[in-house]
Amino acid sequence: MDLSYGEEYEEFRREVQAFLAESWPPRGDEAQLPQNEQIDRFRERGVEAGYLSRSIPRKYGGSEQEADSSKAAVIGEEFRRAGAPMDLLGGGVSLLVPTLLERGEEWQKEKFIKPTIRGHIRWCQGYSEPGSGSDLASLQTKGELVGDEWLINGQKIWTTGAQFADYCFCLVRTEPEQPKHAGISYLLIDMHQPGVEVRPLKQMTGNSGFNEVFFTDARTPRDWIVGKRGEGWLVSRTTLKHERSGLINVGQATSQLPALVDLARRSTRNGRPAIEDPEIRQKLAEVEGFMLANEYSLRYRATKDIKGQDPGRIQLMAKLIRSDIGQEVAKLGMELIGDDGLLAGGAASEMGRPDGPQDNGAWVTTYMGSLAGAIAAGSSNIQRNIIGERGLGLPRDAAAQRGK
Amino acid sequence: MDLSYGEEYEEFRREVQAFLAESWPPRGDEAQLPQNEQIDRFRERGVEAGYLSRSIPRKYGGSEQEADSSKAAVIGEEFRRAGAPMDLLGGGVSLLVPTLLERGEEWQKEKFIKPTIRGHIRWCQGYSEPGSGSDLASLQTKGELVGDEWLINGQKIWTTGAQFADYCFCLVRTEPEQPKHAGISYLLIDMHQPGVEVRPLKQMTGNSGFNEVFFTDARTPRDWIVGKRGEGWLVSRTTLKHERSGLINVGQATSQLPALVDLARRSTRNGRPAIEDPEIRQKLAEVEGFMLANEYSLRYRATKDIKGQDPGRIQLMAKLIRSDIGQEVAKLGMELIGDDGLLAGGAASEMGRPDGPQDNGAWVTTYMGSLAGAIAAGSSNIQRNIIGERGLGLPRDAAAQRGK
Amino acid sequence: MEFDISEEQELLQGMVRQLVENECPLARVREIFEGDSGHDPELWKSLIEVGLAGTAIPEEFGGAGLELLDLALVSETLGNGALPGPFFGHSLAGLAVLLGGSDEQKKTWLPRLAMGDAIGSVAFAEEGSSWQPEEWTLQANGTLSGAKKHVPYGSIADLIVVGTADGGLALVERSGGGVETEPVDGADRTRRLDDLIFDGAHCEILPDGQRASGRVRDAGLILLAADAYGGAARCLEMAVDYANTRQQFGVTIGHFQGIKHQLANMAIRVDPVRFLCWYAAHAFDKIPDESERTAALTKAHATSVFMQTARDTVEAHGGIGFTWECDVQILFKRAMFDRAFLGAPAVHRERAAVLAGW
Amino acid sequence: MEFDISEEQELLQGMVRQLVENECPLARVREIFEGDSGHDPELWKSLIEVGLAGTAIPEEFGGAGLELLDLALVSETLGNGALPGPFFGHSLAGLAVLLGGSDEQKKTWLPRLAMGDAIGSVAFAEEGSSWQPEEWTLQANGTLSGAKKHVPYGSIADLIVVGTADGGLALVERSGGGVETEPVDGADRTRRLDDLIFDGAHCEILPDGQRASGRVRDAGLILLAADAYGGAARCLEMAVDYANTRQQFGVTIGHFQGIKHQLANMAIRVDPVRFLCWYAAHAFDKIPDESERTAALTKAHATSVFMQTARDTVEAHGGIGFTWECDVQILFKRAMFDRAFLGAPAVHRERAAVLAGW
Repeated sequence: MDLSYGEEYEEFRREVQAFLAESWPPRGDEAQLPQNEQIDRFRERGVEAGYLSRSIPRKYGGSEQEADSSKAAVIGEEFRRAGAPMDLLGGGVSLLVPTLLERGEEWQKEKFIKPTIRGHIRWCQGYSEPGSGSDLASLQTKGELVGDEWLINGQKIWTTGAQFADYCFCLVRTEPEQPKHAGISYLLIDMHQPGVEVRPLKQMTGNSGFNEVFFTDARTPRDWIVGKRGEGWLVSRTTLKHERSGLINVGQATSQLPALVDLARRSTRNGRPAIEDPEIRQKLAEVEGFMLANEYSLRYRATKDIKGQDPGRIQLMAKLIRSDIGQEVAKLGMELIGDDGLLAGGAASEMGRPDGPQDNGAWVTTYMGSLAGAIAAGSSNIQRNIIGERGLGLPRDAAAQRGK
Repeated sequence: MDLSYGEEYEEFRREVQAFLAESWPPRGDEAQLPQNEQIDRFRERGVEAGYLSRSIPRKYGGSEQEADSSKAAVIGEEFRRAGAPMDLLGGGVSLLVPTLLERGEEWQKEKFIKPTIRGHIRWCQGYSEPGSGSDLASLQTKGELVGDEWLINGQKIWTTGAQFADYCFCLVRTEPEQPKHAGISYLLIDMHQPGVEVRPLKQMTGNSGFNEVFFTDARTPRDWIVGKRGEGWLVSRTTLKHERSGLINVGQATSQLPALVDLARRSTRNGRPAIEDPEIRQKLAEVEGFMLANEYSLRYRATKDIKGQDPGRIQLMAKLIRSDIGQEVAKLGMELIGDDGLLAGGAASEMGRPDGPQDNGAWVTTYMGSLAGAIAAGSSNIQRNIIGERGLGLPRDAAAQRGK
Repeated sequence: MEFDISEEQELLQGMVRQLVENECPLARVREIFEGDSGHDPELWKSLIEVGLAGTAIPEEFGGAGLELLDLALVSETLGNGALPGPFFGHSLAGLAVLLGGSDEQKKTWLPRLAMGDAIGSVAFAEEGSSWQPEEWTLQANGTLSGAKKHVPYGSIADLIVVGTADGGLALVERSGGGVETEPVDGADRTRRLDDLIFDGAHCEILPDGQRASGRVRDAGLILLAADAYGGAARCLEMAVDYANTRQQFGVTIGHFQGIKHQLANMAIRVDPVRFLCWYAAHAFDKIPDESERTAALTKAHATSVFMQTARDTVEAHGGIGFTWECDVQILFKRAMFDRAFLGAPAVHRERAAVLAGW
Repeated sequence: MEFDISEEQELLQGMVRQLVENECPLARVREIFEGDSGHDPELWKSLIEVGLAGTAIPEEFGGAGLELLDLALVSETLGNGALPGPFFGHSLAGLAVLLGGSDEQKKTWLPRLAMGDAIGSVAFAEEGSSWQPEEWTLQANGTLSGAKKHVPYGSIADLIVVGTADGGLALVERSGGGVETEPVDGADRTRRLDDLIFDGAHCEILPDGQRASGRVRDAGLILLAADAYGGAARCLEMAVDYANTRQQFGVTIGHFQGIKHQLANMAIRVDPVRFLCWYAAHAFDKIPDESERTAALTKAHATSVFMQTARDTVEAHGGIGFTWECDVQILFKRAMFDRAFLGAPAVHRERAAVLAGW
């Protein structure tokens, strides 16, 4: 147990700091460039220095560094402190690129990886369908090979960022005669074509984060497929060997607490400052207990990653724990804002993570948004099944078995 | 909506009061008799007056009164106030007798009903088996007809009062070649015979309320069967037309509250009287909300019974609601008793109903006992299935379907 | 001993249910929800036509002469349909005039309110979640100057019953001038709110206002509780319908115990609330000693249950439940209103504790 | 950056686990649980033989010279096995002498405690759930007279560290006389308690007692938390085993989502507690600024989770779980001990709030 980074990494930290002192924010002529060009140049340099795109081979635009989560953590801390651009997030970088690296054709890697990690092209993920949520393998979007092109028809939903995306990595049923999982292929589709229509989905908070995507005779070249025909399900589940650079984000699990305490300090409850109310104090300390337990679970997991060891079933639990705690935080926030709980809400993140002092309206948005955590990216019931089956060794559901 | 009984029933109440003033407690010579004889004579008179065993025909020892839950409620209130013996409770009176009335042979009714309702013979219920809890229909105790007798072999469990019982009404598999439900018969068995062994089951509280019963070549006459061979499952589920005289027990659902408030008054929490602690006040008021909602649900249900109308799905919920509230009460009690929560417990009822001021040790027993409510007589999960399927119209479980 | 609603009351509820289904199914609710005013004069007219605007106003003043239990039954049904409009504030304003007004005031206002010639509302809240009569600070000396928050349909109400210092009540005619309204960006777009600023607005004191204000608040608590039960029951129904429709893994998701048990847990919380609301309304009408405390506990309990049920209903619907398109959000936001309006559950649980002498 | 236990610590835990499995499987735990003394000298001897009695006592005094994290890892494993005996109180007594004692006192007592020649215990609680140093009132003036409650194995301990007025600590040798013990009818029969009455018992003040007492309490909180994690993990394991064994409707009940989701909900509460306990112990050893508050939060959290998990485990076992025969009850009652000893969760959450300046 050693919560310091050790001298080796402190030395590395000084290198990173020196690099940043020189490179960000840009100076001189460069400071006059448009912002996206500034970022572009900085990223180029960050890759050269070995700080960005660390897990990507040099020939595809990365810096090809040995996996080292401690270094990644140090980079993260220093880049955040300097306000410097980091590796891009999102499905293109975190899902498609590793998949291409492992399963893609050489030409696919050359064509797509570098512009993706540099942010020159953007992706959306075409998995979920209206009829296929938890039961993803039942998806119905059809792909038919006509000549040298796939002809795609169907509908995707919950497609984050589809309105901005250049391409879609998409699961499509290409072998209708095969059973569920076996009939699916993993296709890459150009979003800028007449056969693709994107409609934003307005959320209960009033914001729009997701979309529906309609494919009507959309086209993509025959070889824009990753893996073989019918292997799409496996391809989409390719074990991600991608470095989890964001993982050791110290304090992440407790990040909502200060805002909650701040809210309690400035709220009144039955005529007294809420922070002095024993019930509020108990609830704050209780939720902090859950947060801390989660925080140290995440640190353990990160350590195991560094060591290349299996952290065990705790890694299956992160999402459910986070969404449960998020709901408790949101309810406690609602409890504290008094009759501002009548308001339509404000500009909080919808995943329920108000990290700083905010106005009370933001807590309303958090109150609704905290439900998204229990729904998006695998509902809580699906999480419980995964934990029960893969974590605790319980048998699969009778009903789910029948579906397979 | 009229929460008074109305003049008709107030008149009836005065009659009951007059009867009680004369009959209980016994006076003169009768007061010198042994207690059970005093009770015996009083019950005889109570039946004559039409106040006891109201749903039982006169020829079987009852008073054969028209069903009237309001009268039953008045009788209950007045008898309780006078401390007079009421109708007996327990499986013999509440389950076996109505079953015999509906499905029994004439000789069975004549032989068993009167001594049962008078308390001269006592029954235990032989349904559950170690391997058959929620899935009762999978029971394995065997009954084989040998000559003029059934030969019974097997084991029953959770048999309340078996150590005091004279007879057992018992579900036994007599038609092994038939599928689950269809192979079961409803037999009456004399407990005073060498083939019957009763072993008490000690509970986690240290008390013993349940037993295991072992049948080893136990015998019962061929015609001590209720209903036909293989009809036992149906017989045991005979719709109970028995008057639910205990149902309108006004204040029953809130009966735990005064003891809890009393406990909060005499406990300290973080240096202040617990009753002044906002968290405790909130929790007390919250649990009272649940209790009151339950209280008025029970009154509605009783009213519907009086009117002979269907109260709807609310009647499926009583047990789960009661056990959920019981657990909350028990936890709140534990929260209040401080380091008396280290103690082994005291003499509370194990179903978690401390109705009066009690010592703190009793709250420990309540804390454990409140779990029994979630387990006994149909676990909470089974209750949720029943509510979901019969109450909300959801389909049966895939897995449970397979079992049938 | 009869703990049940009467046949007349069942007919009343049935009539209201029919009206809601015919005049304002959820598709129409959504149009009003998304509209500017949150008020549909045609819909309001159809409520007036069947006498609902004067449900609890005595017959001598042109009302239906019913009691709070009847009004609560109406509220339950309107809550079940998430009916938009000024019914809630209007009903409370009528009760305030009835319980606190002079004969003159009653004669002037009750027939207009009962007939729907005037829309009524109540202005209770002040800064800092101060909803209770003993918290009011606005001085009424022939005129009013100062602010009130969260007034239902304050911008269209003709008559506003204003809570004043020392727990009194005063009448303000909006047309009399000196009243500015600023719309609140409220979550529940089926019951719009305005903040009010009085600047020398003419007002008339209700002579029995101090005696009436607590009763009007209690009535409000009960009507919100009844609305909450109706809404919670609707949520449950939606969640069950979805579980019986949505297919995953080749079966409707209601086959899965995970969902089934969640729905059962919702049901055992929701169903009993109905009878608690009935009792609270009955106590208001007939058992004055228990009325205030029961109203407080009932509001706290019913609206907490509605809120949690609405959350569970969103979750039971999966992604679609989180969208604007899905009607669950309308109920969810109605739950937010019922929960916070007139004070959140914790406020009323603490009041109930005080009233019990704890 | 390494948030993990070391290889040596894994070996230590493995060794302890092996010892528990060999010397005291649950069948043996039950015998001791049901026995009179709750103490098995043979078992205690086997703990002494591998050095556990002096785990955190420096090598110079004959101990293993390890830190609180190691002691917590031992506690976790003993908690997992519900191991009966005086380990907990004995370990705290050693820490008290180490942190608060004079050189002379350390030289006298630490080797005896480390070697197991003497059993140690702590007497902290006074009437009214008063466990914290600032609540102690017993005066120590060369002798002690007065009562202490809930002293682990008070009737067999040779050395008792007594909390005194103003948060000090004093040593009492039981053989010195003036100490009467009365057994407590405690729920957890794997860790017996006695009430103590001192009547002019000779005592020796620990010179640094006032500085040490809070630290000893914090260590106690962490050891209870670690024990609680171990116990909760065992409960979960029992519940999972039962779900994988018990058949209903033709399949093991683990097939039913109802059960499966309940077990998953248990697991997400239980598993993370392990790492919180590690951190709290590490903070005790290395991060003094965070130590007191983290210990308080960790004790509150871990023991709450254990208690609820024990309840859920009883329920997951159905009727059999409610019987004396079923080993779940042993864990359940151990949870009761961990929860209440040194103060219930609410006490330490309030302390954590104060320590955070809330």
